[in-house]
Amino acid sequence: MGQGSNPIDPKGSVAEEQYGLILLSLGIMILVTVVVFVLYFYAIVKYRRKPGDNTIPKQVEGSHKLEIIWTVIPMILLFILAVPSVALTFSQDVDYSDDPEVIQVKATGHQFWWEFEYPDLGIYTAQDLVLPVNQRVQFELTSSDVIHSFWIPAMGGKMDTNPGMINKLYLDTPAEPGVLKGKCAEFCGESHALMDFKVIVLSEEDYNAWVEDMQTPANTTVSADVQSGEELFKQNCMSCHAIDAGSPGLGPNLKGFADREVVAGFLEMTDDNVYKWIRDPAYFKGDRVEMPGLFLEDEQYQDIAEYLKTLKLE
Amino acid sequence: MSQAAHLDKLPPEPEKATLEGRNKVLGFWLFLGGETVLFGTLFATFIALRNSVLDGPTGIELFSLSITAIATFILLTSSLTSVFAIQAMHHKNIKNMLTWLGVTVVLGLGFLVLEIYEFYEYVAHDGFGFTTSAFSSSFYALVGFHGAHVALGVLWISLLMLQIKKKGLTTVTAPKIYVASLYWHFIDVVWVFIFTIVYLMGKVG
Amino acid sequence: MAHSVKKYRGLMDWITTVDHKKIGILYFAAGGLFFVIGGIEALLIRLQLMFPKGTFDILDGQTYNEVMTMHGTTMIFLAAMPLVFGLMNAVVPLQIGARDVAFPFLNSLGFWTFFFGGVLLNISWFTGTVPDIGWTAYAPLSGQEFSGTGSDYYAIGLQIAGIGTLVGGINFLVTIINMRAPGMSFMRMPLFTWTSFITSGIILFAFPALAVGLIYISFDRLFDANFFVTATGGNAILWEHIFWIFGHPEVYILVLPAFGAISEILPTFARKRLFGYSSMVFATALIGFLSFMVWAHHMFTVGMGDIANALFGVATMLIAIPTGIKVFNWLFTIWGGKIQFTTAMLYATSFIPTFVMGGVTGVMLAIPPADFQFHDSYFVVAHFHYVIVGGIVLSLLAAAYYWWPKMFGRMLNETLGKWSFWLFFIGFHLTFFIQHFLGLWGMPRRVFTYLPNQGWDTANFVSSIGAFFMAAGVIVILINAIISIKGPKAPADPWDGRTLEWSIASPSPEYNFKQLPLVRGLDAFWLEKMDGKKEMTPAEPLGPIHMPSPSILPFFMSLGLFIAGFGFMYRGYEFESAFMNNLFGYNIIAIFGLAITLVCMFLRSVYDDHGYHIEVEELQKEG
Amino acid sequence: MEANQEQVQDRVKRGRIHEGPRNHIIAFGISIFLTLLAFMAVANSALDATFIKIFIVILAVFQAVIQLAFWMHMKDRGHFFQILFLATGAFVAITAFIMAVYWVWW
Repeated sequence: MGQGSNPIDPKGSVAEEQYGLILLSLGIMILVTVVVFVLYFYAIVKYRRKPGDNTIPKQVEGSHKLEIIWTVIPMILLFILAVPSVALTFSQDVDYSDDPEVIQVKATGHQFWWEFEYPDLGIYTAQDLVLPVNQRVQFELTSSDVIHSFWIPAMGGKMDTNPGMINKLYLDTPAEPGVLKGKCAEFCGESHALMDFKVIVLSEEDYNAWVEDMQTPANTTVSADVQSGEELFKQNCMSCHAIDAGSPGLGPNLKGFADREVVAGFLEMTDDNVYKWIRDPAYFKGDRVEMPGLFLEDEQYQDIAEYLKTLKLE
Repeated sequence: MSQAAHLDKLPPEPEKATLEGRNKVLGFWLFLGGETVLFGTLFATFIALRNSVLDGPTGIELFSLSITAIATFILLTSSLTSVFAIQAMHHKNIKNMLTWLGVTVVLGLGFLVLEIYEFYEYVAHDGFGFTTSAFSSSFYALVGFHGAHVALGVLWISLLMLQIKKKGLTTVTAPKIYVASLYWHFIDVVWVFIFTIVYLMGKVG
Repeated sequence: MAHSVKKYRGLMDWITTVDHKKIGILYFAAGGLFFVIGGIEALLIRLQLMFPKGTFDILDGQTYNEVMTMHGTTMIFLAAMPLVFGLMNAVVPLQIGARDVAFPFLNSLGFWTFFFGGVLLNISWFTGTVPDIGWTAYAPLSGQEFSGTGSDYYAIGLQIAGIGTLVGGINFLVTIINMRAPGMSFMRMPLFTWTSFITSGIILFAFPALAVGLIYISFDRLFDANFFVTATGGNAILWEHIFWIFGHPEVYILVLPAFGAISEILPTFARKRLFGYSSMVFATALIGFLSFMVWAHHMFTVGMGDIANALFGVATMLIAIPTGIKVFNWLFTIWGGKIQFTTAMLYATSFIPTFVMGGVTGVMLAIPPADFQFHDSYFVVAHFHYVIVGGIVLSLLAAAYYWWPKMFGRMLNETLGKWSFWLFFIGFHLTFFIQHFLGLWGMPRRVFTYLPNQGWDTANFVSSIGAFFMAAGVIVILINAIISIKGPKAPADPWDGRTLEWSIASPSPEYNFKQLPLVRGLDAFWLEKMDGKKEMTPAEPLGPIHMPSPSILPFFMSLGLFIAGFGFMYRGYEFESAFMNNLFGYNIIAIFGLAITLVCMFLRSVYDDHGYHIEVEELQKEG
Repeated sequence: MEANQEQVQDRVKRGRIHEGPRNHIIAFGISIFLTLLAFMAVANSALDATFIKIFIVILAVFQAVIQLAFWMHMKDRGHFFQILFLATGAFVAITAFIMAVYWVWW
């Protein structure tokens, strides 16, 4: 159960360490629960009142010995739990911002999408977070509107993105290439549930190729069949959406848009879905989505969608 | 029953003579415990936001030590006069009690006038309104809340003076006076922290 | 001295009553009503989440968020709180052998402000602007820029309800400190009274923080202040701190009286005194104290840094120790007893393992690095429902079955009671146990839908089925309550009780005790019964009993606040008619409402309430 | 009720209730003195800012205690619950204050 990626199928050292603590605490807690359950079921079975039994049981005030036992044993158990907890709390709160070996990523939460900036590479992207295998990544987290929370369950715990503040979080990428889920975990408004992103983990070479592709400016000559779409895009969309990875834009950066697995974080990447999404974003993600209605003809939306589908890397 | 004979029958600490009176005094003390948290939260907010001045003026630019000093002196004195009122009550001297309460009310009004003048200056001359910055919001919330407490206290004590004039000092009215004086002292104690944390620390920077 | 006093009948009697027993019933009725509303909201949530996105979407994102917000807010503030207060009103004065509470008038005021606050919140359903910000109302989502009038309903509704709670808390503190019967020392107080005492103390210190926070939200929204507005230098995290400084103690406000009720019911039906009474008292006080030092464990992922996280993590774990003491004391109370499984006892015993399951996940959540994974996932949802439903609701139901005869003078049907228990209990575990796993499989909370094929579909379906079982259980409880109106009359002491409330008639007369009882030890009534006596030894001769007069003022004071609330909420709203715009824009409605409240306060201060006396002859006539 | 009356009578006999204004005037004097000290510390620019802040807060706490003890009669007997609840309130207030100093901005 729980396909894709989740906290109990950890990939990368951070999630593995956290999983270790989860298992340790779960073990101790199951032990406690079992002790209580055994005592409990024994008591409610053994000490039932028989019909007609009107005797008064012995009125026991208490027992210092027993009370000391169930004060001290929990203390010992908690101590066993607290030591690694505190140790890991400190060891996982390290800032690698100045470490040249570590990939730096600035992640910004927006209602309801994610923006990722690679400051060292001069790349902006949205919705797809691309990372190489076996790497440590230092995230700098913030938000442009309300509080969101940045969570890649398989790679490690979450951290809130607070407007006006910066949070630091480092995670280690898995050893194998693959696609992991990313989520917004803090309730952030109407379409909080749909604020997903993908973490695409690539091999070292693929990652380098991706970086190079991203850094290459977009091809300015487009094929004839999508020229009207390009024209419409320039008139209506360019003010917010960049198609080059070099600048952020108000809305999601669309470099490599057609390569993404999903539209708007959750819709399957089909022509129809692209068309439907740009025609009426509010239908999918509510009135708080900043992308305005464009009041175009249906065919014009189709044209823009056609054009967008050509935004591929390479 | 004449007033004097009535007073003779009044127990020595009339505010604690009946269960209702004791309940009222204790309940009010507990309420003050809650008020401590209320002001604590206001203080905490002020401390958290004191540096968020945006383009607005800072505490160093705004605050005047002399006005604060006068306000402090007035409020401290009024606290003393309200203690005298309670002592007069314990001596069953209604006339003195009313006089001291009157002085307390007048001093409270003086404090309010000074505060309103201060706020007016900030808004009119320094461009420091409630919505100027996070600092200004938290400043007005804290100091204004205290000012509202003073205003309420002035109204309350005035109303009680009228009641005493009408009903005399009884086991019903005495707890009210006692409780009002507790309230007044509490306001004074809060002010001690306001002038220290808001004004003096603001002046230090 | 006999003073003629107006006595009201019917509806007016309920609106003007200052009798703590009737106020207890009012709290029960209002809390029950809101509990049903919150329950319907819960069912809507589970219906929506029964299937993944695209299969059976009955709610859109906006509506779901409204339902989810109102479910949380209603259940915590408008259902659990008043039910706890209802029990405290019905039981505490009787348990300490008092004729009344310390402030009958304030008690009534507390109820009416709570009630009008709750009504105000729920009126939002009819104006179409429902709070949609989660019950925690995190800024800046709850600010002007990101949410509508619904957030004003939240801030002002809770503000008004909160005043009522604070007033109620002070009332119980003074009642317990000052009004105990002769011989009823603190260490002879029944545990329900003890927990009510500590809970009232926590209320006193927690609610002012919430009041300030809500004022800030209102100021930000209505008067353009900058407390939580990031763009103008405000700080969104500040709200989280203020909210949780209140919010964490709030959990203990609810759960401690639940512990208290369990500590009364187990000894009664096991016929054995509470094991380790003094350590139970000590543990209660310790939990109350610690509850103020752990709030930031709700904020581990906020980014406060390792020192704060470690500190609050360890402090949170410490709470497990006094809680553990309590659990084992309960176990050893029934150990060696003669357990009789009435409905109340079924609920009470089932509380122990259920609550332990909620408690251990609490310790797991206290580990900061692990919490990074758990936080805001369904694991948390499962945890706090185990604590709040499995801990608080189960014991409130136990308490309701236990004290129902004393409150209403009628017995509840035991067969229906057992049906309700099994439906509710099985439904509860079915709903929430599997949610632990949903959390571990990475499902975030507060999502209005989820995409298929993430491995969550079956678990969500099972969870929703459980919710229907719980609903069925609640329906049986309601039927049972309704038919109990015609049910068998309750004897004074139906359960062979141990504490003072069982020494007087059911329902108790308005003056509670004809003569104040002399208390000779813990479980005062049980001691007398063991000595072969049928009733308590009186501590005073029979005399006239002084009673407070009923008053309509609390009702109007709260009504004034209610009106003022609307005035403030809609002061910046653009109505279609100019008249309405003026009415609200110039704060006329707000001032009118506040004026009603102030005039009522003035009247209360100026006109002394002399009350009335019940004369000896009347007392003797009633037997 | 009876017992309390006796207690009061008892205290009257021992002269505790009819204490003169002397104590209160002394408390007032101390308050004024502490206030002056705080103002003077702030006016004196030669002192270190951190030192001044700590110093004036200590003065404020001291003054608050004096006023609570004398003017609000906390030093008298029978104020156990008053002290307990005010101290707890202060504890929570201080907690909130620490929160604001350390954990709001980082």
